[in-house]
Amino acid sequence: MADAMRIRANIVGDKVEVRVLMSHEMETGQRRDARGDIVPAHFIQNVTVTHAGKTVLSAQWGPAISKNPFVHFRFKGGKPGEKLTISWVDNQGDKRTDEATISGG
Amino acid sequence: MALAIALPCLARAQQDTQKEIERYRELLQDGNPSELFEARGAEHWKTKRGPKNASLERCDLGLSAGVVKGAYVQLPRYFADTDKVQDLESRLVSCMVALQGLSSEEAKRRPYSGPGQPSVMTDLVAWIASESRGMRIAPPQSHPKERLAYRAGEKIFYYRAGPHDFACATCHGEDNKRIRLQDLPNLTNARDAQRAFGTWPAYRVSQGEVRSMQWRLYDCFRQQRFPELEFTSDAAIALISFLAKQGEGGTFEAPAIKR
Amino acid sequence: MNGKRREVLKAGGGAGVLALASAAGLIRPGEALGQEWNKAAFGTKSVAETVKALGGGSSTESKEIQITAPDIAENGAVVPISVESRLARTQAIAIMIEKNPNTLSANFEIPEGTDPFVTTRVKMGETSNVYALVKADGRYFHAVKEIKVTIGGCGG
Amino acid sequence: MRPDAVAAAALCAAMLFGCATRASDAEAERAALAMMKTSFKAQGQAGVDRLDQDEVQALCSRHPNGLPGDLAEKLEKAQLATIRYPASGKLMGDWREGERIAQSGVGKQFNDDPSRPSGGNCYACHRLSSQELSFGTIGPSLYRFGKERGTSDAIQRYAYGKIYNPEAFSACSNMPRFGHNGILTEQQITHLVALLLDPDSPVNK
Repeated sequence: MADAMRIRANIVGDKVEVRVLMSHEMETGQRRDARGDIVPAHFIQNVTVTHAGKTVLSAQWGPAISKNPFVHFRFKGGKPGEKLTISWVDNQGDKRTDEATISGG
Repeated sequence: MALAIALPCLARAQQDTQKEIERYRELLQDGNPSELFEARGAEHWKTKRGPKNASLERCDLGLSAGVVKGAYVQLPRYFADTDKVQDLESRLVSCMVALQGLSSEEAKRRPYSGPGQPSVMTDLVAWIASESRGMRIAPPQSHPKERLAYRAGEKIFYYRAGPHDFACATCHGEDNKRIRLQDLPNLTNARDAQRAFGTWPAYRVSQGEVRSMQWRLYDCFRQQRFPELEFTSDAAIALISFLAKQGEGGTFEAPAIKR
Repeated sequence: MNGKRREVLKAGGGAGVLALASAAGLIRPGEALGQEWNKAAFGTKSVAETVKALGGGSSTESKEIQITAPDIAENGAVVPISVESRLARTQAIAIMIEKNPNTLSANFEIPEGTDPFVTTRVKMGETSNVYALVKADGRYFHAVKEIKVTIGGCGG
Repeated sequence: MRPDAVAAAALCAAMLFGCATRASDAEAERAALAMMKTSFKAQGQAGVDRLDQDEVQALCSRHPNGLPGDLAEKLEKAQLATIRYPASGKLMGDWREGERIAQSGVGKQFNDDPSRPSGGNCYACHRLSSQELSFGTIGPSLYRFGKERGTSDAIQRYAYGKIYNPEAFSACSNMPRFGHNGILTEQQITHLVALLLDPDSPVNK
């Protein structure tokens, strides 16, 4: 199973600043291994961030997102102590969902 | 006359390149994937493993059994139980052998991570190093073997050999030099050495992996056209002893994020 | 679970199949993601093609879109990019790299209440123009910036 | 621990016994050599014999702050005698080939394919073509090298000789002895001479 994401969600002003790191190879399908064989493409395709039952960000990615992806965005309406849920699914069907608690400013 | 005009322009172009590279480095600081490695390392420390089904929680990294906070910045150091000067990785190997019952070969099987192949050793190093963030680099030099390791490391630093005549000092012995666009720390100058020692281990974006000081030396010697530096070998520990002492007094800021 | 998920994706019938899977309890609510991955868009090889595949006819250059990125990347494997839009009713932000094997890197849907701003990191095979494509009020706008990718290190 | 490592450790311990506080320079050097013997292993094309130093390497390692004048002069003279110029007498090749060689950093590393030609990796240390932003500063800028010096036989011979064996001109130079140590072929060096001197080379634009 994939490693847990590292999520930081902090209140800054009236917004929640979200920074997330995901553990993923993001293989392009063009790299060759030491034996010269093509390493099959393996990359996150869909990312969804929800807060209080509402999607606050959704993304579709190709293999050109860097290994161990990083995303930073911000949204309105979150309060300290509330939960934020982030999910990803990759092209091989692997997936991961993690939760974080919004911390005060 | 044409030259007189051209030269300031060239100088400006070079400054702009440097400035943009600096900006690139700053923009990376916002999120360091080393955190992902550190989180795994903290788990490995507590995980029972090996024939003795034991964790590393009683491993003595120099400050007494189980103390991780601040251990990295006081390594390498002399350990009486092994009668050797050890850096973090060689000490972890000793602990894996003594506490977990692994053979030394098993403990050293995957010293460095690769694509899709995490390394327990690298993860542990990332976490243990992170537990010294913000502290002063202070390797002990009270034991004669610690002093000898430093002096031998210095000799290795200046040792030229191989088809390219390279020594560590070829690239790291003068101020304000760079290779391609990468600044080269002058490891004979305290300020550069403090910064260099204080930013390894590091997440290398070019490789997508955390790399340790052992790896740094292994790969420097590869590019020096030397044969392969063996993981946790005496020469590696001596060189790390030299570098740690050169960096003494600097603030430890690793694992960092680098090109 | 992974095996099941793969089957669902293979069935690939879009929203209908996902709704069915959800009803059958294969995917708990909240796990199912917004929408199908836009395979056509991620296979495109030019900026114009990508705009079409994302549903736009054409796009207009706009000064209301700001790309923050270094002019020179020390390494192409990780190029930090931020895009901020000041266009009213920004709905989506896409990042396109002209000279990559496939143009589209990412497409972020920005719901109401979320700032029209996103930062991520992309791979660049070589020096290229990077486009930020913004969908605002149903129309498409873009900004462009060249990012130079340099060779680095000891070279081996 | 391997038996030879144990032996080395024992050796270090024995040496320490005789020195109460500070290891002497000779002791440190002996310890370093003993450690190096047990710390490297042959890999790919790089055998452990690469750790054996020739006279230049040994002298320069012992004098990190530069050789005393008389030693430097002697070393340069001996190294000058090693330079072999191409039998054809033609020292200027193709600057386009030269640019490729100057960009390439492969060759002689233990993970390199020995059947492929080595590069010179000149940009790692020198500025050459103004088009290449990514250049190092370990060596001097060579931008406009030919424009400022012309293409006389003398400058061609100097450029060729300097790449072939820089120790002949500057003792303990940081620059590899590309010809003398068999990193680059005669022909490759002539391409680099062209990169430096040819008026059409981007170095002189």
